Amino acid sequence: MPRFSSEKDLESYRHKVAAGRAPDRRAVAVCAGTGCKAFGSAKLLPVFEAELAKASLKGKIELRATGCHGFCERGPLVLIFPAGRLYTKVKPEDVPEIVREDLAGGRVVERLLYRDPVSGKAYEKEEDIPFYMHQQRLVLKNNGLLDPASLDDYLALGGYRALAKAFAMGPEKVLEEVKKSGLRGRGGAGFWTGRKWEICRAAPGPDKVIICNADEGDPGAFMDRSVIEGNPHSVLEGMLIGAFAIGASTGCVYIRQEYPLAVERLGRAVAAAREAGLLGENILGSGFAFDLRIYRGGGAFVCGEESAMIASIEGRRGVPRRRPPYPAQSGLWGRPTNINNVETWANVPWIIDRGADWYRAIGTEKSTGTKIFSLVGKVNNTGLVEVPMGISLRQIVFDIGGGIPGGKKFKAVQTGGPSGGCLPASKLDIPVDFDTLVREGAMMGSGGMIVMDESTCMVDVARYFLNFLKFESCGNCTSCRDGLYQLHRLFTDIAEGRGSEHTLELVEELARTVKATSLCALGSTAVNPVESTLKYFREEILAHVRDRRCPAKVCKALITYTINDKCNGCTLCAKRCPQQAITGTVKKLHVIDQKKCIKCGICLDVCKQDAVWVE
Amino acid sequence: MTPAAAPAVDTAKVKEILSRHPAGDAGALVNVLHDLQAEFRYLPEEALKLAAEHLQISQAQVFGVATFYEGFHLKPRGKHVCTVCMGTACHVRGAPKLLDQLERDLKVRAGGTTPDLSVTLETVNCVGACALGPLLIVDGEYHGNMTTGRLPKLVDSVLKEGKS
Amino acid sequence: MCASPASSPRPASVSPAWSGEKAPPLVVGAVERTLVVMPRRCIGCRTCELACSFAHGGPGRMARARIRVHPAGEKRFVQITCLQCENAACAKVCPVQAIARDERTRALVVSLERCVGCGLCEAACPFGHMHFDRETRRAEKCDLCGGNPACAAFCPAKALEYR
Amino acid sequence: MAIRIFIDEQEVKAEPGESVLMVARRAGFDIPALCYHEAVESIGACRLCLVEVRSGARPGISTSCNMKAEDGLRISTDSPEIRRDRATNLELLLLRAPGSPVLRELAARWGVRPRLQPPPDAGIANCILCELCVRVCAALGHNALAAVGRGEKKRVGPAFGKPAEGCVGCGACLSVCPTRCIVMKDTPAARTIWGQSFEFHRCQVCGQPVITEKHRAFAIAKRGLPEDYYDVCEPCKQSQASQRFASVVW
Repeated sequence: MPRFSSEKDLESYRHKVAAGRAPDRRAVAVCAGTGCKAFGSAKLLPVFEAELAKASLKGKIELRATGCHGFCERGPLVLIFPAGRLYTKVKPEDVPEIVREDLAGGRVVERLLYRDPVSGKAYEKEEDIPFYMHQQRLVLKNNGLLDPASLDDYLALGGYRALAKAFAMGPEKVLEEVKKSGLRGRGGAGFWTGRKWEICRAAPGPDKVIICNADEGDPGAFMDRSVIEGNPHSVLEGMLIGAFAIGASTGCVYIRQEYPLAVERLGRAVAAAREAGLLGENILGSGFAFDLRIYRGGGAFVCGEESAMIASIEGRRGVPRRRPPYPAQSGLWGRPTNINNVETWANVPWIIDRGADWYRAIGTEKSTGTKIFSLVGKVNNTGLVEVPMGISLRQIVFDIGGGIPGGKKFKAVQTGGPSGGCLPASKLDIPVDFDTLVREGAMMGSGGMIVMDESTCMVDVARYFLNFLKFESCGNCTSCRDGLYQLHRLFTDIAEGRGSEHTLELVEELARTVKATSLCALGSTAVNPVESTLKYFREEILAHVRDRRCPAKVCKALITYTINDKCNGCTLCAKRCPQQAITGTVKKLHVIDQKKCIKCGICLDVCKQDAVWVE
Repeated sequence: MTPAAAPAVDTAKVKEILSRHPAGDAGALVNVLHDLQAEFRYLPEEALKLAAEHLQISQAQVFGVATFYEGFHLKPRGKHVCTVCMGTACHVRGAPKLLDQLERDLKVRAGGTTPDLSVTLETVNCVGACALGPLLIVDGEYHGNMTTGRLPKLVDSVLKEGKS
Repeated sequence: MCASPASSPRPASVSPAWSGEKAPPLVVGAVERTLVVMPRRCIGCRTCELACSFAHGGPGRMARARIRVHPAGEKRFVQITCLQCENAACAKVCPVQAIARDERTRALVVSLERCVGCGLCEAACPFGHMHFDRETRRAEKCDLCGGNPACAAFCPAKALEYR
Repeated sequence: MAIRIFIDEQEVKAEPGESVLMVARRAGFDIPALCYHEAVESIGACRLCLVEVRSGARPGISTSCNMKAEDGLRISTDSPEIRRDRATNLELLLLRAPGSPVLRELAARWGVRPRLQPPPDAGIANCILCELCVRVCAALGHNALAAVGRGEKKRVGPAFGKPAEGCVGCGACLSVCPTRCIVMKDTPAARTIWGQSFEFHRCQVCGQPVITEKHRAFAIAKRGLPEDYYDVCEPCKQSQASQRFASVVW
């Protein structure tokens, strides 16, 4: 890798790299995202290598490990270029067939194509699959095309062109462009990014700092992880442009320790950028100097809060402090600090490269651009989706997500993580943008979207979030620490059939105080899941309280397991029951001893006859 | 069975790790803890005391920080680590059932280690592999779409290996 | 005025100028009015202690009096109260700057909001005046009653005067 | 330069950067606060010193201990919302420290009765986790205590739950503790606190304890005091002084 000392250097090298990569070049791309890796995608690479060699295709077809394609449910994913053919759930034993049939023979391996679970229709090309068809991929666009470890790959796709352009524009114009683009922070609250930069730029003090918030703490969200793992240079480029506009010479990336692969890939990208002169002194001959360090989080959700993150980088307990002073005035090491999250930074190169007007055309007037969501839970096509802002919830859940599995009924979608809320079916047609979600009692958050069906109990979900938050509260404020503890306890009472209308009164009273009197956003938004549940699913709570009944059949204390006459006496449930609560002889109807039953649900899971009944 | 005594800590190794960070730099604390844990798989008391000395801060400060973050462990962990992801997506797809079952089968509570130090059972609040939920991580390896039916085999294989 | 107690923690000598009624008495407080202590007039009745404890601790709390009458031979008594030293040892040793000079009365006053009750000042005063109250766990000392010292007001022998 | 703030419509002078709680208290307003101490930084832990901000960009309920006075700031110290939220937070504190006279007195005054279950053991009975002991111990340079853990599992205490390294037995932690929950025991022989015993340095005249040996050593080393600084106790110093005064008066 040469060291670029000017834009000309960079462009001539880019030319050279791109020349070796004709668009019709043949390639096999194996997804190496965390999801596909979990399904064993790493094992595919050596098999492909061997098979390609055997078929004398080595050197003729490039083999590439890429970032996450988003369709994690169907992993491991293999993409064949230039056709754009997608094979799903590929196992090592499938590889010889792919090489023989497709790569050598030019025939499609039908059985590995994606098939719509409802219509049964098979799709050959990735872009035709409903999951991808309704998406508009910007930040994730290059994830499936490039090898995250290769700076060449990024450069070939136009990487760092926006940086060179930014240098030519000058910091004021870059700032204007970002302001004009209407970009809002993708980390949660949706503050105007350009405005934020402007405040930091205007703060007195030459030694400014920018931070990339990669502490993606919301459970059920993995957008930032996939962006860093799949396209780390796009984040670096965004940070470089931001640093240039703000006038910062130091950067930090604060990344979750739960993401080892992302830490590793980002570290490599930083090293490569440094080697190429894209980080350090006098970048591309512009006179601008910038370098950054990676800080690993210690496993604390609250460190996603700006002041807590700063404390953590400074080596202290991640306890938020009162603002003002804001980080832009006095942040990390007392210096003016600007913090944006991964996805926000990754949007910046697009804005500079294509211009604010182009960017503004995507999305809605007040929520411009695209947003990545992690579409998970009780939905057919789980994975990462990137859509223009303003698209409806229904389109995301049903058109892209393919609806609810097992013919069950949609119940709610939870957005915004622990600070967000659950929206019921009646809200499926609202546009997904920053302001509408807040108005409806949920939140964009960082982009977690958890779909729930009729077998999800909303009391259980509210209790789940309270449990999460009381665990993640830093413990500073009485209202948050003890208030959330008490709220969790009250919801436990409801779930275990000890609740009364008085319990609900206490819940409402506590929720009000926790929201009004906690210091940071963790506390003040912690009751959002509770409030949205009270608002939209009150009937379900009342069923627990008045009738001692859990309609979704989840709350253990309110349900019983029995075996009905579908039982063929296979004895599997009796064998697997940890309490030996099931009696019965072979080929005879089995019976559950209710006194011994601990409602672990294993019998239900193992029964092949659908003979276990929950009431 | 009584818990095995924590193994003696290689102080030379601790000092070597500490020497990678400038003495007296209190701001390096979280990074120091990461490095120490990468070596010892937990944070031995002796190592924390040496870290306090090296960074010129009090033991109480080091202890306060080490206990704040969920990712740091102050007790020796088992040879194998079973982690149940408790993210929202995993939760709605049945993670609590898996945890209950593991607690029963391994006879330890979440966060605990079997007395013979063979397995530690942990939970994590989300590892961002939500599409695979419910997710069980055994020694860093992800097992997606886990069920109560498939779980016992997996645990058995881990335990057997632990005894060999 | 006493010398700097922090540099010489013990009063090695008391100025001979303080000898007797004709000589300048022990003068406490500096600006407009001062507390003048005249041991030669003291009759040892301890009314000043009682008055002080009333002013600061309520009745029956003699232990909290911030002035003490000590016998000094046959029918002789010396009242020990704070000399409001310049460069005072108590203020210098306080780790949280809880002892500061009141601009108006020139008395050294313990801020009960600032005192952390560490006890360092208690044994620092070379005259043994600093007192640590076991109940409130705060340091206590004479504050000239904010400009109207009860001890002087009630002394029947005029051995204490605020003038 | 002095600035003006308005508390319950009353104009009050303040220095820029002063804590609003301090300004209000000086002006005679009664705002309860348990975790506040002038000598250390405010962290806003107890959430009782609530006021309502009525000016500026971010109006609403806020703690006053960690709010800085700014010119033109308008706050009110009493409203139904403030009373309600204070009462709820007091109830939460009372569950942790049912034995604290301060809390019981406040509860009686505000008519607060606990309706909820107490949280799990906080390690030290009646501790409200305000960290005043931690902050004061740090301010004194001992750094023997820390906030440990987080969330509902937060505790306060020395490292590793063992006798506190750095502790000199000064007892300031107990002095500032709003619920007086820290256990310190003085016998003629020694002082015991945080699982450690401290020998006293004794009066060279009467033999009474003056200060713990460790505290004396710390003060002499860190504050540059002479070796014999703590050699005589308070009453003995008084009688010595009285003798010396007598010798010059008569």
